[in-house]
Amino acid sequence: MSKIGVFVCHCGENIAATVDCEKVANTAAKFDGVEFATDYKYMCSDPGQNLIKNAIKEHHLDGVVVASCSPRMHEPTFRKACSEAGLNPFMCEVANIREHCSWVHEKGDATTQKAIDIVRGLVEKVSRDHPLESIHVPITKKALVIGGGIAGIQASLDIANAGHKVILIERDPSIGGHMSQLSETFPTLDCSQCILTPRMVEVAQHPNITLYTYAELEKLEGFIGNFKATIRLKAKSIDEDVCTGCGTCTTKCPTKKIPSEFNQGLGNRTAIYVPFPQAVPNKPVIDKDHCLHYQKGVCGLCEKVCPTHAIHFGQDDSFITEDVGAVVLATGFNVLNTDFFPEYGYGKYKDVITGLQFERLASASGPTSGEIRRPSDGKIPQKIVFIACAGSRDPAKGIPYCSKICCMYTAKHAMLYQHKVHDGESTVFYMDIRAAGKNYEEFVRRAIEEDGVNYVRGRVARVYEKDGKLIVKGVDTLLGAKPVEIEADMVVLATAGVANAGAEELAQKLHVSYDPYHFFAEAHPKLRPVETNTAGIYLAGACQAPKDIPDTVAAASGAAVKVAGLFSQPDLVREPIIAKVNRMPPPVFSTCVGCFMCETACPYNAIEREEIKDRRSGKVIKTIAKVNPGLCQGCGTCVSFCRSKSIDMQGFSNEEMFAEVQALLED
Amino acid sequence: MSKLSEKAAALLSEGTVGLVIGYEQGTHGTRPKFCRKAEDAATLILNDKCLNNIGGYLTKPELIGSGKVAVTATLAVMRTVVQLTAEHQLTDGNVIVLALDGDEVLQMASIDEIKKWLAAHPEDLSDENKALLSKLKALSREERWNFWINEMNKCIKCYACRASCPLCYCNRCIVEVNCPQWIKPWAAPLSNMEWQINRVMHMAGRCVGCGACDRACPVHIPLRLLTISMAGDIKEAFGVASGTGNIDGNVLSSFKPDDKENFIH
Amino acid sequence: MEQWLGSLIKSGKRVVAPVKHDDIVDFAVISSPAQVADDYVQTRLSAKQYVFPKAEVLFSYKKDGKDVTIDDVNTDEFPETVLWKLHPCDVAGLEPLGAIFNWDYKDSLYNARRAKTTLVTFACAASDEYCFCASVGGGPGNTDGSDVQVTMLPDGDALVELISDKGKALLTDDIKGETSSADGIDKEKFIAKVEKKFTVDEIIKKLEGSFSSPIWQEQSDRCLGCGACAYVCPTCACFDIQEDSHLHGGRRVRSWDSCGFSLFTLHTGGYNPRTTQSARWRQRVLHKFSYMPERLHVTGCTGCGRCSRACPVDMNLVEHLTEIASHE
Amino acid sequence: MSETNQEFEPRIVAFVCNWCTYAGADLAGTSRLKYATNVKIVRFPCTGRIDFMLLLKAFEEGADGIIVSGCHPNDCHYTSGNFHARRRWTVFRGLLDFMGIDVRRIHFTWVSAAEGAKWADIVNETVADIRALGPYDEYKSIASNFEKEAAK
Repeated sequence: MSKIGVFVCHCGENIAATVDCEKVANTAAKFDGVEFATDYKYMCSDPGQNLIKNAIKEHHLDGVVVASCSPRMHEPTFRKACSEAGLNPFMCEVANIREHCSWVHEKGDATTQKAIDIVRGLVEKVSRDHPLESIHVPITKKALVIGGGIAGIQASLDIANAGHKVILIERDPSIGGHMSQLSETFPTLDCSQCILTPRMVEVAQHPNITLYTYAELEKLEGFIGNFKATIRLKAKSIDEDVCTGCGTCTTKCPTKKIPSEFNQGLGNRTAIYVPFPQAVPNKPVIDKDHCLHYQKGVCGLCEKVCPTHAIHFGQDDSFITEDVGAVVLATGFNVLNTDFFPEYGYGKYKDVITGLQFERLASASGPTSGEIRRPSDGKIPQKIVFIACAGSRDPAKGIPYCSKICCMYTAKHAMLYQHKVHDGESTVFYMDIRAAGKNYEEFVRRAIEEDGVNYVRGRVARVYEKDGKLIVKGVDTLLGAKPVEIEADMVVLATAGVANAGAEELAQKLHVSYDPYHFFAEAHPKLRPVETNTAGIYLAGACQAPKDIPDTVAAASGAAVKVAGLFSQPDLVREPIIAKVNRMPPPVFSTCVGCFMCETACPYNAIEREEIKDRRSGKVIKTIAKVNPGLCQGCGTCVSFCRSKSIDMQGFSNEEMFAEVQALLED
Repeated sequence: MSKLSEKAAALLSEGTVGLVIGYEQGTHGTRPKFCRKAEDAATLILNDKCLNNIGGYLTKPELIGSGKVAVTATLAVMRTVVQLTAEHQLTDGNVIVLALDGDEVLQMASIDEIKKWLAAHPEDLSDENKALLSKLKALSREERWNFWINEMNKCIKCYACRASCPLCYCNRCIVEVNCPQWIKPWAAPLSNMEWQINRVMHMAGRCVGCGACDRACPVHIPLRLLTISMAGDIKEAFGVASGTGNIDGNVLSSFKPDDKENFIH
Repeated sequence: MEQWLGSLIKSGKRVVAPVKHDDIVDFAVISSPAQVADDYVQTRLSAKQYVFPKAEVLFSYKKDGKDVTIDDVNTDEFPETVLWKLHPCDVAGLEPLGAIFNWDYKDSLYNARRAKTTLVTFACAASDEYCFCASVGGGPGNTDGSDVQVTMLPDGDALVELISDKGKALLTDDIKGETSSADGIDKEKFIAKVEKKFTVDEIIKKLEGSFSSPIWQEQSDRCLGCGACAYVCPTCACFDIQEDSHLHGGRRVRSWDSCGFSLFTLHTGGYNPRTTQSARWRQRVLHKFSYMPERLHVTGCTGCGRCSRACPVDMNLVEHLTEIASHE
Repeated sequence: MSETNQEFEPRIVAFVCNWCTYAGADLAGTSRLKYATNVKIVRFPCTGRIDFMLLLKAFEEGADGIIVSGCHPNDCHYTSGNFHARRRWTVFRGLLDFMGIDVRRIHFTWVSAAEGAKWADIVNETVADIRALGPYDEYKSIASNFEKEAAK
C-alpha cells in the first residue's frame, strides 16, 4: 500500500484566493493511499520544503504530490527537497493548481473541485511511479572532426586547445578546403592563404591533433560519448614517414595534363602531385586514375627518381578505428559548376567561368599568377560581366534559397578586377544586394562608388558568342525593364553554393538529418544551431548552409565549445525519463518481437538491436529492440507506437498515464 | 501428380527445403497442408479457392524450425511474405515462394522477384466490398454506431481474427497486457470494440488485405471492412498503399512535414 | 406449439430460442414465437452461455476513501429460463458442464442458473456431415437430460414427451386441452439419421499411452490457436477471472477462456508447459476423451460438430477422431 | 443528443505535450486569462507519446469530450513527435468515424508556448461545442455492460 503525502500550497493568495486549499488537503487526506495531507502558505519556501521533508521522514512517505504552481516552475525544487529527505526524487509529482486552475478560474466550488481532481490524478500516478536513477554514460574524450577546411581547422584547434584529443580527417590530399583557393577575402581584402596557412601548420603540429588526409569516414557506430569510427585511409602510394617532400617526383612525372582540382581546371597538375605549394602535409599522393603505372603498368619514373625510396606502388587502402566521444561535421560546400546554365553557355564558352575559377585567376598563386586573363586566349578582358544569383533564389533551378556569400564575393571580384585592370569595365547583374554583415554594405558601396563597378539590377536571360565577344543580354529593372546588352570578354557566374558531394550518403552513415538540398540539419534552427538531432554530433560551417568565413569560424568555435563542454564532465548524466524495452526471465526474455518499426519512428536513432543468445551455444534466440540510454531523449513516440506494448517510458509509463486519466475523470 | 506437387516434392527430396506449406482439399473446402516428406506433396493444390493465408505459419518457429521453407502462394500470401520480411520476421531468401503462372510453377526466392510479380498482378477491391463499404459510409454516424455495436455484441472474443492474421505475430498481444489492463479481457461490446480498434490500428499500413480475419470469424462480423476502410484512408491521406513491405518505415512510423492536417486547428 | 410458446413467453419467464439473424442461427431471448428459426441444422454457438455466460460478475465492491464493501451476486435475481428448441446434443453438453462446475467446488452461480433453467429439446429433423452425436453416445432423438422433448410430425402435430417434473410443470393449462395420447407413434421415423463412425470406448482405449504420439503434431500443424472451437463448444468450461477496477469500486469478472491459446498455461515466472500448438491440441482432445471420462465419468464431447464448423482451417474433429480410432 | 443543455457540465480531458501546449496553458495562467473549469490537463512529454488507447479510456471513464494538443508542425521539442502523432490521429480519426464514434468530441489542435490566449479560446470553444452535443451517453451506455442493452 502506498504512503503518499499531499502538500497543497496557497502560494500566498495566488492559489488560495480562488481555491479552498484546506478543503483540497482534507479531501486528499481521504484518498486511498494518502497517508498525510496538509496545506501551507508557501510550499517552495524553506519552511514549506522542511514541512515536506519532515513529513517524508515522519510518515515514511513513498510518494509525494505537491499541489502548487506549474511543474515547469518548481518540479526541480520539490524533487530536490524529496531527495534530501531520502525519497527518490522521481517519486514526487507536481499538481498544477495555479497556472491551470486558480489563475484561470473564478473563486468557487468548481475551481476547488478541479484542484481536487488534478490532485487525485497525480496521487494515482505517483502511486504507480517507480524510483528512477539518473543515467551515467561514460565519455571518450576524443573528438572526430570530419573535413579539413577552415571550419574543421578552427574546430580542431579549439577542441585541441581546450586540452582534448582530436582526430581530423580530410578527403583531399591536403587540408585547407575552399578557403585556400580564395585570393583575397571580403570585406578586408586580406590574402586568404596568408591568414589560413599558419592555422594549417598549427593543426599539423598540434600535439593534441592527429591528422589523416586522403581519408574518409567509412562507418560510425555507437552514440554520444561512445562512438567508434572506422576511417578509410586511401592509398597515397607513398611512404609518408620516408618522404621528405622534396618534389623531385612531381617534376619528373610525365603525365602533366591533368586538370588541377585546386585551380578549378584552369591549370594542370601531374599524376603524382601536391595539390598546391602550401599544402599540409606537403607530401605528394599518386592519383591512381591517371598514373601510367597504375593504368598501363608502365613508367614508374617517380619510383626511380625518389631519393628516399618513398614511392610504394601497390599500396592498398587501409582502415583504422578510433574511439571518439563526439563528432564535428565540417564537410563544407561546393559551387554549382556543371552544365547547369546552358543559357549562360557555361561549359560551352571557355570564358564563362564560375566565381571560384575567378578566385584562382585573381590569386597570386594561381595559374596566371594573379593576373586576370581569360582562359580561352590568355588576353586580359576589357569588359567583364558578373552574374549574381546564378542558380540561387531560382526555384526553377531547384535552388530556392539564397547562397548568402555571392553578393559579397561578386563585389570583391569586381573590385579586384578594377584594381588589376584599371581601364577595364565591369558590370554586375544582381537581383538584390544582400550585404548584411559587419562592414559589408560599406564594402559593396566602395566597389560601386570608388572602383566604378557598374551594378545593373536585373536578370541575365542569355549569354552567347558573337564575333569573339560574349553577348550578355539582360534587363535593367530599375529602368523599367529596359533591355541591356553588353559585349563582354569574360563572364563570371556567382554560382549557387550547394551541399558537398556525398553529403547525403555521409548524413545517412551518421544518422543525422538533412534538408532537401542535402545540407545537414541543425537540432533547432534558433537555439541549437551547431547541434544535430543525433546527440554528440555537431555541425561546423557550410555543410549546414552556405556561410561566409566569419560565420563558419564562429560556428566551428561554437561546435568546439559544445564538444569541450561535453568533455568537461566526468561522465554524461541524463534524466532517466527515457524509453525502455521490457526484459523478463527466459524463455520469454522480452515481449518485443523485433519488428523494429520503432527504429524508423525514433527521431534520435536510439533504437538498437540486441541479440539474445543461448548462453551455452551462443546461438541467437531472438533479436529484440533496445533503447540506447545515451541517445534516447524521452519523447515516447516509440512507446505509443509499439503494438505489443513492449516499450514503456520511465516517468510517463503506460500504467502511470492510464491511472492518471482514469482518476481525473472519476469524481 | 501436378507440376506443383512435383516441384514441391523435388524441393523436399533434394533437401532444398525441410517443409512445404501449401493447400489441400479438406473436408469442406481447401485447407492448409504441411509437407515434410516428398510424398506429402502429392495432394497439393493451388487455385482461387485457396483462401487461408498460410503466410502466417511462416512466423511460427515451432512449425518452421530454422531451415528453409517453401510456401505455395496466392497473391495475398506473397504480399504477406514481403511485408513480414520488411518487418524483420522473415529473412530474405529463407522462404521460397511457389506460384502458378498458368500451368507453370514459378519459384521465387527473393523479395525483389516477389515484388515484381505483385506489381504485375495488382488486386483491386472486389465490387462486393466496394459496395458494402460505400453503403456503410453513406449511413449516418448514429447508424454506423448501431451497426458496429450490434456486430460487436456478437463477438465472443475467440481471437480467431488475430490467430488467422499473418501479421498478428506478437508473442504477447496488447489484450494480454494487464499492467495496465488496456482492454478488458471479457467479451462485451466495449471491450470487443476496443479490441477491434486496436487490432485495426495495429494493421495500419501493414494489412495485406487477405481477408483472413473476416473469414475466420465464427460469428461473421465483417471485419475486413474495418481494414479496407482504413487502408483507403491511408491511401488518400498519405498516398501510401498498405501491406507492400515498405522497409523505410510503416505509415505510422514515418511522416512528411506537409502531411494533411485539415482536422487540426 | 406456437400457442404453447406464446403462453410461456407471457408467463414472464425468460424464453431463449434459436433465432436467425443474417446468415446464422443463434440462441437469443425471444419475445414472440414468430422469432423462432426453422430450417437449420445447428446454432452457431451452443446454449451454454445461459448457464455459463461469456462474462459474469462474481462479486462487486465499493470503495469509499479507505473503506471497502463487498457485494455478492444475488442469485435470486437470475431469471427463470426456458431454453426452447434445444437439440439433444445441447442438453448433452450440460452434463459435463455441470460435472465440471461441481467437481471439487460447487459453483453457486452455475448451479443457481442451471436450477432455474428448463430444457425443451426438439428432436433433430435434419443433420449434416459435421454431426456425430451417435458416435459419442447421443442421438438426434435422445431424451437424456431434457425436461421436455418435442418431435415434429409431418402433419404439423408434435409428439411431446414430458420427461421430468420440471418439464411437466411447463405444460400450461391453456395447452393441456390440445393434447392426445402419443401411443403408437414411432418417433424414429421422423428424426434425422446420424451415422456412428466410432465409439467413445474405442477412442478412450486408443488414447491410452498416446501422449507422445506423433499424431498430435500431424493433426495440429495447421491449427491457428484461436479460441473459436472452445467458445462454440457446449462443454468447454475454461474461464479466466479478472478485475474490472475503478477508483471508487469495481467487480470481479469471470469470462470464457480457451486452452488453445498459447498463453493459457503461461506461468507468472515465465514457464509455459504447453509451448506448442500440438501440445494444446492434445490437451483439448485428451481432456474431452480421456481426463473427463476418467475423473468426471462423462464424455466431454456431444458430437454437435460446432467446433468443426467454426474452425477457420478445417480442423475437423470427426476426421481427427476417426483417424485416432483407426490409428495403430 | 443535439439539444443544447445549459445545465450540462461536460467532462473534458486534455492530452497535451509538455513543451508547447502545457507551457501555453501555463502562459494563459500567468496572463490571468479566464476559461471554463471543465477541462483537466494530462501532461505528456510529447504528442508522440499519446497513446490512442488513452483517448478511448477517457471516453470509457465518462469523458464527454477530449482535447489533444501539442507543438505546431516543425516546432516539436523532439523534432518529429508531433508529425508522428498527426499521422496517428489521421488514421485513428478515420477509423473511429467509420465505426460511428463521434469524432466531433475530439478536438485536435496545436497550441504553442506563446499561445496562452489560443489555449483559453480552445478550452472555451471545446466546452461550448461539447455542451451543445450533450453528454456522450451513447458511449457510456456500453461502458460497463456485458451485452448491448436490449433495443427499446
